[in-house]
Formats: sequence, C-alpha cells, structure tokens
Amino acid sequence: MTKCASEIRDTALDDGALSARLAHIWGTPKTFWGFMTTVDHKEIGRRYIVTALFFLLLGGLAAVVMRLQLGSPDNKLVGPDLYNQLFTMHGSTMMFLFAVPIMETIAVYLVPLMIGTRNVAFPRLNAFSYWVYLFGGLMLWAAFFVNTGPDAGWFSYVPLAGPQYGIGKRSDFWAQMITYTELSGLAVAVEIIVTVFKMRAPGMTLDRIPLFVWAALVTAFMILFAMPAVMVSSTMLILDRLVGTHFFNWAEGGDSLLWQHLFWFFGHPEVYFIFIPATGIVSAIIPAFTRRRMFGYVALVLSLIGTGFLAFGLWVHHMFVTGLPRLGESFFTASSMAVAIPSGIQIFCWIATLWDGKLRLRTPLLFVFGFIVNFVIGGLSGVMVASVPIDTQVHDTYFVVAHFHYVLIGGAVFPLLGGIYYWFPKFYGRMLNERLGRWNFWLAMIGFNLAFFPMHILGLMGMPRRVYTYPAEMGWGGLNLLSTVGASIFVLSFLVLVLNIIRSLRSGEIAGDNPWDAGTLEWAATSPPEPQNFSRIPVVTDREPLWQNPETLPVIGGMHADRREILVSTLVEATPEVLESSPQATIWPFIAAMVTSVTLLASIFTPWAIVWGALPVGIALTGWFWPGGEKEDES
Amino acid sequence: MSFAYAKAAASIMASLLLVACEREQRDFQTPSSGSPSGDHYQRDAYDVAQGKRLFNWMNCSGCHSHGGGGMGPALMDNRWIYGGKIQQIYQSIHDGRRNGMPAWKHRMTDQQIWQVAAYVRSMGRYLRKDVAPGRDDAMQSGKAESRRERASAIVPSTPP
Amino acid sequence: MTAGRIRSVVQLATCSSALQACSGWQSALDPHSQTAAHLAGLFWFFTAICAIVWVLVVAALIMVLRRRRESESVLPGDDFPHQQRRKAIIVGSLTAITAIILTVLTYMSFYATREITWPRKHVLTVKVTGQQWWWQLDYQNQDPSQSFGTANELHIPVGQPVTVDLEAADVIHSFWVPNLIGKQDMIPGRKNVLTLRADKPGLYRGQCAEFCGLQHAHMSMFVFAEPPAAFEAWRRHQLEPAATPGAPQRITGMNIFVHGACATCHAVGGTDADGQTGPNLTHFAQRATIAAGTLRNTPANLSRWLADPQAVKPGTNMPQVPMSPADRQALVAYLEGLK
Amino acid sequence: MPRRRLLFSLLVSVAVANSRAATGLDHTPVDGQWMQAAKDYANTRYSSLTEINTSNARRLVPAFTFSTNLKHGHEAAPLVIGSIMYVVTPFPNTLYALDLSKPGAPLKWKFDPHPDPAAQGVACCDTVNRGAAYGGGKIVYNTLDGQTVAVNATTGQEVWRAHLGDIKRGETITMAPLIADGKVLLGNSGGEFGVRGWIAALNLADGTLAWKAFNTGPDKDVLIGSGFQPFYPQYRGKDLGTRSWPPGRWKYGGNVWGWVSYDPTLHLVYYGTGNPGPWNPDQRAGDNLWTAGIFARDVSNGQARWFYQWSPHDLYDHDGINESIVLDITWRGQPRKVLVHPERNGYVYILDRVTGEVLAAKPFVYINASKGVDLKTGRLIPNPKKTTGMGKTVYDICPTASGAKDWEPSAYSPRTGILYLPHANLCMDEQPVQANYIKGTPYIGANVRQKPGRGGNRGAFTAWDVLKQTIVWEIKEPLPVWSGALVTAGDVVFYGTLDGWFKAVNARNGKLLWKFKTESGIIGQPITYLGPDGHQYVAILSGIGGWVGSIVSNALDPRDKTAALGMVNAMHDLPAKVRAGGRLYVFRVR
Repeated sequence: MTKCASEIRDTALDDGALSARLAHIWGTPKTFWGFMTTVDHKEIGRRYIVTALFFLLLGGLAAVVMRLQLGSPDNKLVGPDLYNQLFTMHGSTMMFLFAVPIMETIAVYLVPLMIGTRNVAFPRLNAFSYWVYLFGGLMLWAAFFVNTGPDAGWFSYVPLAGPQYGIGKRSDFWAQMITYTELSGLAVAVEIIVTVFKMRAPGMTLDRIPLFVWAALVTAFMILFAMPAVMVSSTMLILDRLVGTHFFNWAEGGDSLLWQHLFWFFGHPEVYFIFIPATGIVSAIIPAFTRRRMFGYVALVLSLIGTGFLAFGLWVHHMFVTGLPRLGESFFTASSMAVAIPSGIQIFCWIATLWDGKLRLRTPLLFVFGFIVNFVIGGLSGVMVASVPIDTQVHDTYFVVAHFHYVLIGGAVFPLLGGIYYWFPKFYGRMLNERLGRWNFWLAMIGFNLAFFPMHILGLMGMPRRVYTYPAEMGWGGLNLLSTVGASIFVLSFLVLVLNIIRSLRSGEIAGDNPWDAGTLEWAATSPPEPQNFSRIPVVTDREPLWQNPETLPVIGGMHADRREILVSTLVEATPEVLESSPQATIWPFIAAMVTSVTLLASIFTPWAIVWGALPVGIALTGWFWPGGEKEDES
Repeated sequence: MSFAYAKAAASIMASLLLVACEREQRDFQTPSSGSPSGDHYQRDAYDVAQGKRLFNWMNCSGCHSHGGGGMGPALMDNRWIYGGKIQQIYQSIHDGRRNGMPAWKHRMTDQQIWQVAAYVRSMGRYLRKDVAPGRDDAMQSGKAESRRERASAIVPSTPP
Repeated sequence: MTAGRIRSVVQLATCSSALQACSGWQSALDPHSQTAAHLAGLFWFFTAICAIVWVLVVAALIMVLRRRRESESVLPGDDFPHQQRRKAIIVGSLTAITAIILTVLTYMSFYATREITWPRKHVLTVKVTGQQWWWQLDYQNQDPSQSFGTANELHIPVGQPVTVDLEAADVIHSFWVPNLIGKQDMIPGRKNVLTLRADKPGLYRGQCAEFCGLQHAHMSMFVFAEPPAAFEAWRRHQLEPAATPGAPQRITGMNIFVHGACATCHAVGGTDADGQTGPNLTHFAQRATIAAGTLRNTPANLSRWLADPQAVKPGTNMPQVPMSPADRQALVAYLEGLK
Repeated sequence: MPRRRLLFSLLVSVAVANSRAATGLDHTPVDGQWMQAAKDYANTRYSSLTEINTSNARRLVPAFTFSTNLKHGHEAAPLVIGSIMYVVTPFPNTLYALDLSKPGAPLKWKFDPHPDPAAQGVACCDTVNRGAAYGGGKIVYNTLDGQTVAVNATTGQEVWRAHLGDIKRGETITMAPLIADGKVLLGNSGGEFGVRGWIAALNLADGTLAWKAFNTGPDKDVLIGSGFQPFYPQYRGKDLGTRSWPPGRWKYGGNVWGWVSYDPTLHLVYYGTGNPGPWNPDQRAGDNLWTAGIFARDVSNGQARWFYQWSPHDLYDHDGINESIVLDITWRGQPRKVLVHPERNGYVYILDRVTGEVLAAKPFVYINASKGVDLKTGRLIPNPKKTTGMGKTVYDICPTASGAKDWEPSAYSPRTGILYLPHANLCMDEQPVQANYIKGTPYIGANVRQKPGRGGNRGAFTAWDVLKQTIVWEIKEPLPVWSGALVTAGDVVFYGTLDGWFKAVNARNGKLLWKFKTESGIIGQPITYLGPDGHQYVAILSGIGGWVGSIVSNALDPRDKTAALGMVNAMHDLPAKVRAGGRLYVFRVR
C-alpha cells in the first residue's frame, strides 16, 4: 500500500461531507450506462428481485391456464402438447427462475446491510450472475413462445427428455437453462459465503450474526454442494442429446435412474434453498413484531445447519417407487422423518418467542402466522410422504402436488410476502399500505388453501399429476373446480400486492430509517440505503445492535474516503483485519454474461459453440480483470 | 442505414423463429385438404421422430437396417435408385418398387408415409441438424442421424 | 379436519358421479386388498397423528393471539430469565416428543413396507409392459402354450396373489391400482415386481402415475378381480383364437382389418393379422374400454375412435386411416364380434 | 480315454450304388460326375478322382471361365453330367448349360425361369441359389420366388414347374434340392420373415406333390404319426409343435434352406430346420419345436421317424440347417450308423442316425453362448450370462447369429477320417427388440453388431478328426470362410476365400499347395469332375454376396453397424478388398 498525497480518510470529514463523498464514489449514475455497469449489490439485488417476480408472474400465468384447463373434466381449453409445456414451464420457472433466485438475491440485497458492510464480495461476479440469470430466463421463455418450451417436466426424467423421446430442441433449452441459472446461483453462493465470513462489521461474532444471514449462509453452502450435481446431470443430458453419449442409455451401459439420482441429489436440497432463507425471513420478522429477542438463537442456528446437512440425505424419497432396495429406502424414510426435527425446533422456538412477545399484528406478522399454519400442514404431509408405504399410494398424485405447494408456498412464499411488507420500506423508503396488506394476506390465505387443500383429497382419490385432463366419471371435477376458484383468489391476492406496491411507490407513507423499530443493522442505514450503505462502519456488540444502542451506534474510523473500500474482518470474532478495495462499476460483466449466454445458447445446436465461444469469453474475462489504474487497484 | 440493418436483423430473427416454430410443430391431425408437397414434413422434428418410430414398427429396419441396408439398399448414402427427393421416397413407399420394395399404400396412411419419407431423408442427413433425430435408447448402430455428415449430392443409381 | 370428514368428502365426490360402477374405483382409501387396506390404515394413522399435531400448533398460535401478557417491558428485546428457562424446557420436551413420534412413525412405516413386500407364493405371473400410451399384458406360464397376451384390462383371480412383472418399452411409466396396491415404476431396462392380490371381486381402475408424454392422461387400465372359476373361464377363452366371423358385413370387416392398415400394428389370433406394436385385439369385444380406458367400448365410440383417433386422444400412435363409412361400419361390426 | 478302434466304411459309394439300385436312375458308375450339389446322398463332397494330387496341385491353371454377368452372391455348385456342365445363377436364376466337349466350353443353351422380381425384396441374405440336382434326365432347381423347375438336361426345355413358395408371405427358396427315391426334396427359406417352415417332396416325374411336412404346428401338419420314435422324451407328446410355443406363435420358423442327406438303406432323409421367428426370444417362450433341430423322415411318405433339437428355444438365430454327413463308424467298439453334423452353434455332433441319439458334441470354435451339450438329456446347456431377452443388450456372444459355421458345406474324406470345415470366427452384440409381424416383411426383432471373434481372424478352415473329435490342423483366414469345401482322393482340399482366392491345401497337414485369385469373392461350392478328355477338372463360382458379402453385392453402408443384421460391422473392410462379380472358373493341371 503506497500512500498518496491525495489520500483522504473518513476521520478527516464530518458526517455530511463523508456521506456525500462516499455516495458519489459508490453511487450508480441514473443513466443507461450506469444501469448497465453498476456493481452495487442493492441495484443488482433489486433488479434481481424484480426479475424474479416477473418470472413469478409468468410462471403463475402458466399455472392459471393449467387450473382453467383442469377446472372441468374433459376440457379442451389447451391440448396435451401445450399443457405439457405449461406445467414444465411452471415448475421450471418457479423453481429455477423464481424461488431460488429470489431467496438468494434478497440475501444479496440484505446481507451486506445486515452485517454492516458496503457491498458483497466479488461485486462484478454479482453483476455477471444477474445478467446470466436474466438471459437464461429470457431464453427459456422466448423458446416457449416459439413453441420450443420444454415438455418433459421440470424434473426432465430421461428417457422422456432424452434424445429419442425428447423431440426437437425443447429439452435442450431446459437443460441449458439449468446451466445458466446454476451458474448464476453458484456465483451468488460464493459471494454470500465470502461476504458473511470475511466482511462482517467489527464485533459481529458468529453468535451475533442475524438469523437471516445464517440462513443465507447455510443456503449458500448447500447450493455450492448441490448445484454441481444438476449441472453435471444437465450437461450429461445435453451430451446425450447432442453428441450421442450414453450416460442415460440403458441399452449401452447407461442408466436412466442415474438421472434421477443426480437430479434429486440436487432437487431435494433445492427445496431447502427456498425454505431455509424463508425461515430466515421469519426469524427476522418475529423479533421485530414481538419486541422480543428470538428465543433459542443457538438452537435455531443449529437447526439451520442440521437441516442443511440432512437435506443431502433425503433425495431417494423422490424415488421410492422406482424399485430400489427396500431396506435402503427405509433408511431414507428415517432421514426424511429426521429432517422434521430441526423444522420442529424452529417452529417451537418461533412460537416460544411469540408466546410472551408484545405482538404488533401488522401484515408481515400476519404472513408469519399464515406461514406457520400452512407450512405445518406441508411439513406434516411431508412426514406422510416420507413413509415408503404411504408414498407408494400418494407419489405422483395430486396429494404430492398439494404437499409441496404447502411447503413451497406456505413455507416460502408466505414468508417472502411477509418479507416484502417488512423490507419494502427499507428498499424504497415508503411504507406499503396496511389495509391492502391485510386484504392481500386474507385473500392469499383463503385462496391458497382453497386451491391446494382439495388436491390432497384428489390425490387420494387417485388423480395423478401431470394429466392434462381427466374423464368426468372419475368424479374429480368438483374438487378441481374448487381448486381453480381458489387459485383465482390466490392470483387476486397477488394483484392486490402489485396494486399496493404501485400505490406505495407513488404515494406511500414515508418510512424513515427504522419504521418497525427493529434491531438489526439494515435498519441503521437510511431508507432507501445510500450507495455506500454505511458511511462509517458500525461496531456490533449485540445480536440486535439497534435495540442495544437505540440512539447511536459505535463506529470505526480510518477508512479511505476517496475510493471504494471495505473492511475485511476475521471469520469467527469479526475483528478488523485489513482494508480492501471493492471494484468499480464496469461493463465487462455484462459483456462476459452476454458472450457466455450466446455460447451456451449456440451449444444447444452444435457442440462446436463451446470451442468457438471460448474465444470471446476469454476476451471478456481479460477485459474484466484488466487493471484500469484506479485507486482501487492500489489497496 | 441502421434502419436497413435493423430490418435485415428483424427478418433474420423472424425466419429463425419461424424455423423454430415449424420444427416443434406437433401435427396430430391428418392435414385435411389437398396433396401437400410433403416438404414441410422434413422441417418438423416431431414428424421425423414419428417417422423413425414407424420405420422400426413397419419393419423398414428389417431390410434397410438403421440406414446401412441389408436385404434392401442402404438409405444413408447418396445413391438413390428411385430418387432421393422426399416426393420420390414417398412414391417408393406408397406404390412400392418392382425389385422387392413392397407397396404400403394400403397399410399406412399418407401422413405416416410422409413421416417415414422425411425420416429416410434424415438418414443421409439431408435434413437440418436440429430436425434430424438424436441417438436411440438402444444398442447403437453408429452415429445418430443428427450427428452424421451430410451425404453429398444425390446420385442416381441403377436398379439391382 | 378429521379422518372421517376426509372420508366422507371422498365418498361424496365419487358417488355424485354419473356412473355407478366407478364409486371409489381408483381410490387409495377404498381398499379392496390386504395390501391396500394396510396402506390405508397406515395412512389414516399418520393422518390422525399429523392432524393432532397441526391442531396443537394452531391452538398454540390462537393462544398466542388471545393471551393476556403478564407484563410489558418498556424496551424492546428484554429477556426474562425465568421465562427463558421454562421455555427452554418446554421446547426441549416438545422436540423430544417430536423425535419419539417420528421414530414411531418410521418404525411403523418400516414394518408396513416389510409386510407389503414380503414375497408370497404366487399362482400367476403377468408381465405388464408400459407403452406410450397403453398397457401390454402378457400372462406367462411355465407351459408356453398356456401363455397369452392382451392389453389394458388385467383379469386376476380374487384372493390369489398375482406376480406382476413391470417393464417399459419406451419411457418410464408407473403401474398403480390404488384400490389394490401402491404404485411401482416401470423403467426401461429394468424389471420391477409387485405382488397383487384382490380380496374382493370388483372392477378397479388404475392409471399410469409417471409422466410419460402427450397422452399420460389417457393411459389407464382396469383390473377385473373375478372369482377363480370365472377367471379360469376367462383365461381359457383368451387362449382361443378369435371367433371366425359369419355375417357378410363382419367378413368384409375382417378383410379390411387383415389386409389393411390395422394388421400392421394389431393382432387378432387365428388370422394373418399379428402386429405387435399396438394392443392385441383377439378378444376385443370383451373389453370394457377402448384406447387404454379413454372411451367405453360401444359400437358408437369405436366408430368415433376409428374415424378420428387424434381428436379423441391427440398424439396417440393410432393413425386416422381413411375409410368409407360403410367400411368403418363393417370394421366396427367385425371388432365388436371378437368376443 | 478309452481307445477307439476306427473303421470307416465307404458309405459314399454304398449310398450311390444303393440309390441306383433302388431308383434305377442313371447315375454314372464312374465317380467323374457331379450330379447334385453335395456330390452324394451322404453329403461328403469327396471325389475319388486322383489326377490332381498333392504333388501336382501347384500346377493348376485355369482351363476356361464363364461370366454370369451378375453381381450377386454365387453360392451354387455347378453340376457336371456327362459332357455338360450346368450352372445356376443367383436371381434371375438362369440355368446355363456349357458344352465341355468343345474347347472353351461354349454355351450350349440357357434356360430362364423368369422369377418374380419382387422376390428380391424378401430374400434375407442376398438373392442366392445353392445349386441344382440331376435326376431322370432333368435338371431340377428352385427359383428365388418359390418355384421349382425341372428342365430337360439335354435340350434345356422346361419339363414341369411347381410353385410352393409364396413370396407375399416372404417365402423364398434358395436351397439346392436333393433327388432321392424318385422325389425332389426341397424346403422354403424365410426365417427372417416369419415364414412357417416346411419340406416337400415332389415327384420327379411330373412335379406333383408327393408329400409336404411342416416343421411347426400340429402333428398332422408335421407328419408325426405312430412311427415317430425320438430318442429323447422331450420330443414325445402330442402336438408339441404347437404346445412348445405360445398360442398361435408357432406359425413362424423352422425353415428348410440347407442340406438334405439321405440314407438309402434306412430309407430316411435327414434335414435340419431353421430358426424360430422372431429372433427376439421373449416373443416365443418355450422350446419352439420343431425348429433349430434335425428331422429324420421316411422318404416315401414323409412321416417323421425321429427328431433332435440342436438349440431349444434358439436365442441366437442358430438355425440347424447345416449338412449332416452320413457315415458308418465304430463308436466305442460298436459299429454305429451316424450323422456327423457341424452345427451353427459351434459343436460337431455325432448322432445315431437310426435312433436320433447324440453320441458326442464337441466345440470346434470358441463358444460362450452355451456351456456344452448334456449327453444324458441331449439338451444344449445355455449360458445364463449370454442369455438374451427383450431390450437387453448382451455383448460378445460367440458364436454369432450367422453361426460358428453357416450353410457353407464341409467335406469329408474317408481316406483321412477328417471333416474339412470352412467356417467363421465371429462374435456379436445383440439387443432383442419388439418384433412386429407384418405379412411379407421381416420379422426379426433384434439389433445385432457382429465382430471378429477370439484371435481376430474372422474365419478359419479347420480339419476336424471325426472320431478323436479334435482339430488336426487349422488355417486361420483373415475373413470368414464362406465357400464350400471339396476333398479328393488325391488328398487335396479346395476352398475359396471372400477376397477371391481359390486355394488347394494338403488334406493331411493343411499345407497350402496352390492358390489363384478370382475376380470376385468366393462363396460358392467347389466341385471336381472328369472331363470328356479324361482329365480331372476343378470348378468354382466366384461372386461375392450372401449374408456375409452383401456389403459388397448390395453396396451396404458400413457406417451402420447393424446393417445386414450386423454382418456389415464385421465385414466393413470387404469393399476395399473385393468387387462384386460373377464368374465360373474351371481349373486343371497343366
């Protein structure tokens, strides 16, 4: 580190000047160029969230069409070809383009704020991951709109998705979409891990990390271990389809079950990528609205880690009817049951916190209540499907559809909605309307249960999944109609949310820095946060720093005020270690993402694309890392 | 100037989209009217895939194997005794040929014959790569249709 | 939500349908075999436990809302150490109880699995091959001349265990007759085995449970559980070639069938029609349904099916064979005569 | 090992003499003619001519050649009766009569039967013909489209014509008929078309049907009556030809397209039956009687005497149609009337031809498809590791579908006691798939890739000591040996190779004496005769084709490894070695 004459430290500036100066250094110009080049985690996180919600909308529309089709028996609204594409798009979109990204990117937005730093580690990678994710999602939907939507289910079982029965390019787009989203997912996971481990504010020891951040951390680790499995398998699928390898060709020594093992080795943990951050949201909301510290912090953290570990030992329960050895299956029954224990602990701790808390029944807390009510149903039906004998009856029926929608909507979307109501003021500086929030909640609650509870019964009545229609004589019509009505109400609840958001953006009540009087660090920043998040890095001495120091937070000084700089701290105790520069805005992540995307897209049609694409990708990466002579290069 | 580029780009995009749509079409219903030229069957991956199934089901593979031939001539090379255009192949299947090829007009529907003809064209990879089938889930006979080198120009060959 | 209520909802929904025969004919909760009864029993037990747990959780939440707080601290986040300890004990015990319940459920599940999969002496082996989108049934026998093939309608003798060998010809399918037994996948290149036993005579519907492409929705099957004598009569009849038609119209129909497109895929025993890629139609007229349970087997429906199969079952491999109405009528007459 | 005393009786001449006595046909007493493809009823292909011998064979030179102007497989044996040589071509099955008495053997006449061209589409393994037979002044042979024609041997006029095969069902006829007891014996081909196999006897005089016996189905069709006394119990019972199959499935298989032997003393004909259809074994549970076995039938009425099955429930297309050589030997001290049969499944069987008992079965190639023959029950012991089934790919099955030895006939010399076996050394990967029966189209249901067997040499010419059941010597050939063999009293053995070499080797040690490169590959049957000039000649047809050579004759594409039922994969280099053609070569010693 060379000391320059022009060097300016924060100690030399008063608060106002420092804030203005840092805002300029960290800021994103409100220009097109600024938009394209920004590496600010808040900018990227926000557009990530908006994009994910956009895909939620698309996936939801697919679901609406499916519900309309199933609303009455022998319906001819959509044919089997379109229906198969619709449910594949619905599942793939919801899992790969909505649920996982949104959970990861809420973390991208919030984690630096919650741990008191100015950006994520590897901000350019962050920008890159967003663009890759965006292009992957757009590619999939563009393909769908030209009748090339994947039609073999979001799980793409071979041989149906394989080269012989997966006709045309539909499954190739699916498999390549996996590559895009997993690439971005892995990038984010790496960022989160490094950010949490090395960039926490001084004093934020491991046992002072907010539970949401713990959840994000555990999720990131799970992603790191699970996603390679699906990338490998989807690459194998592409190779089978394009190059004629025999990974899944049982007639030449391959095995179609290999796909299922690899897919579910990822696919089951994936449910927890979605659910664990959601529990983090719940654990963030509950203290704020009960005015109580979370009961059983250590137990909750251990539950998260335990869930993370156990999640990798459950995948076979998706394969109970494939004819695997019964004893082995029973092992997976036991592990699937066991994963209910950490979930149980979390629920008990939440209820214990609520028990003698000073409840403020605002919309976020309502959604937490809804979450517990619905998720427990999903969790308990999960215990049922974990049992091999019961699973042989309900597997691949609407019972399972009901089950995982209770887990994913009840267990993740409800907390997410709560989280939106909770953090919206932080993101945009304005409150969401409480009245509309209640409408939103009750419509969601009623609509959701109406839509999905009957599916349990339909499954027991023998209705299999993924059927585009059913005969009247099966007697499934009534419950399906009920479900369709429920789904419509559920959709209505989202319209209320959209309305609420639009209204608030225009004329919502100004929020202030800490409207909920919550205790975690993100509420110490302004609403919306300044580009640098914190002009002076706070020092943490408690799990709820703002409750401990309601008036002013202790801060550290001595950081440069003339460059993008962050504080690197130690892993366990978070004692300051070194000052590290943080990269400036650049267009290269966008360019790299674009050439990567074009390469991947072209590789759907010819394997040579990988060879030819390596060149522009290499150029883009060179540009990315080329030193630009900025001050950031010095430190 | 840039407008012209945009127009060109737009038309390329449009034709790409059209190609994609046509490739992925699933025509379950027999086309109702007229006698189509049959060319569109060669651009539809579904028709080609159905043709491939029929090629096995209708025992075409019994004589022509997986394109290399056997009792019947090879279909993956560029020698075509009775012509290698899809219409000529259709004719060979539909009416049969005197040196052993049976007529299928009473045993297969027109649509099926067109599908098989389209598939036969894929054997020498006279079809686009993205339309030609990938490998089977079966013991391999060689490179999948979509991975074959395109056979060179069709040359007429004399009947045996 | 109690067990009884779900049951009544199920019954209500099924009984309201038009056809009497279908009451609960594809229901996991209307067991007609020991195995299915076992499964249903286990299911209800699990449901009861889960319902209790859920009710307790919801009750706790309601109490949270209704509860009058003892004291309200001024500052947010204040802890009450005595409460903390009490809560820790409660949460700890609840966790322990959860673990115990789950252990019990795991063991029950494990023993139920053993109960169901215990190999039994079987009297009959049927190989079921899943095809897009129908079921090929091959009744096997040590004596090859006693073996035969049929499709989509599985006849079994009541009270006798039947071994079902499950295979697939193209993609993965799944064999599932909920009233009798849980499902088992049919995976190309693998063989799975189920032992099926119906304890009450009846007609049970099954349906492919693994997504298998365009017509996954119309891939159902029927199981006819018959008294052993009736089954034996049926079996013997299946060994016979098809009835030779007598009426001129039927003879015309036979000629259309045997010399036309039908014979390239379908077999009728005793004729030159011996196609193997479609369902065997030797005793077609005895079947209750057409196209893997898509339509009831009536002359009108058969005519409709032959006229435009793609309208009935889009994507089916059955082509629309052009035919004059008179020919179609003759064909229908022939097929409906294949008793 | 008990010491065996070996005694050969020259059944060859006995048979000829007896047949003459029995039928009064004008078989010349001199062993200088070649009146049927297999030379004699015993199928020895042994000639007592001695002019060509081990010392002068190297001086063999072409005497004349004759082009057929065809480019398909020439499998036939020429016939020589008196001073005329008769050559049957592959489709269109023209019969040429060459006048040997004149220099260069000019064409005397030709006869064209005009077979239906559509027959080419249902000929499984090229449009071959394996030769004619002579009797009663007539040359009798079969045409590809299922006809049998009798032509006046002198004038070339058609005498009669019978039509037994229906090509609409896929029935063709490629075999050389055998004339015995005043009857023409022939059977149908079409094992790959789901054809029901039969053997028929036509009256030589007028071509009317004397009897016809099916090889599957109810006893009355198979001509199984009270005289049927098979040695093994598994062949006893009513209607086993239907009951050893799933109902209705017995309509496919058991064709007769190979060699028929005849024992005039026992008045029995022996012939092997072809494979059951389809190849996919799961579509035909059971032993599939009476396919892939051998029948002994009373020549006068066709009634079956006994049966033995080489390959019960044949898993690998190992049809049992190979030649059975009629010998009288001393076996374990007892004189036995036997058949020696080198079978496609890789064993040389010795059967008691009176009772149908298997005396011995020893492998002459590497076999892993089966583990031997149980001499107590007579059953082949299958190898579970190589058992095929629907959809299951089984790798490296030896021998392959075309067999350790296909139809190409061996020769037996009573002078050496050796059987001269032309054969292949191929293995295969096989995946049975669902076969679909559509009348007149192939009914196979298998993906096959053939490949070289152990050692890499795809063929061999093996001298097999019949009594010791051991290999005396063996010539490894890079390509399968698909020509017939011929052995003479001069101790010279002749055979041809696929790349066109016609070879003469020493019958006692296998030393190469002479070779000559012909214009195409050789899959024909060498013969020898005494010319009108009193000299010994050797004749062979050169013309690549058949199953093994269809890659050349039908211009198949080797990129498809399953083409021609996988044979193309094993023969992918053949087009580089040999060209299609059709030419008769006749040699003599200069």
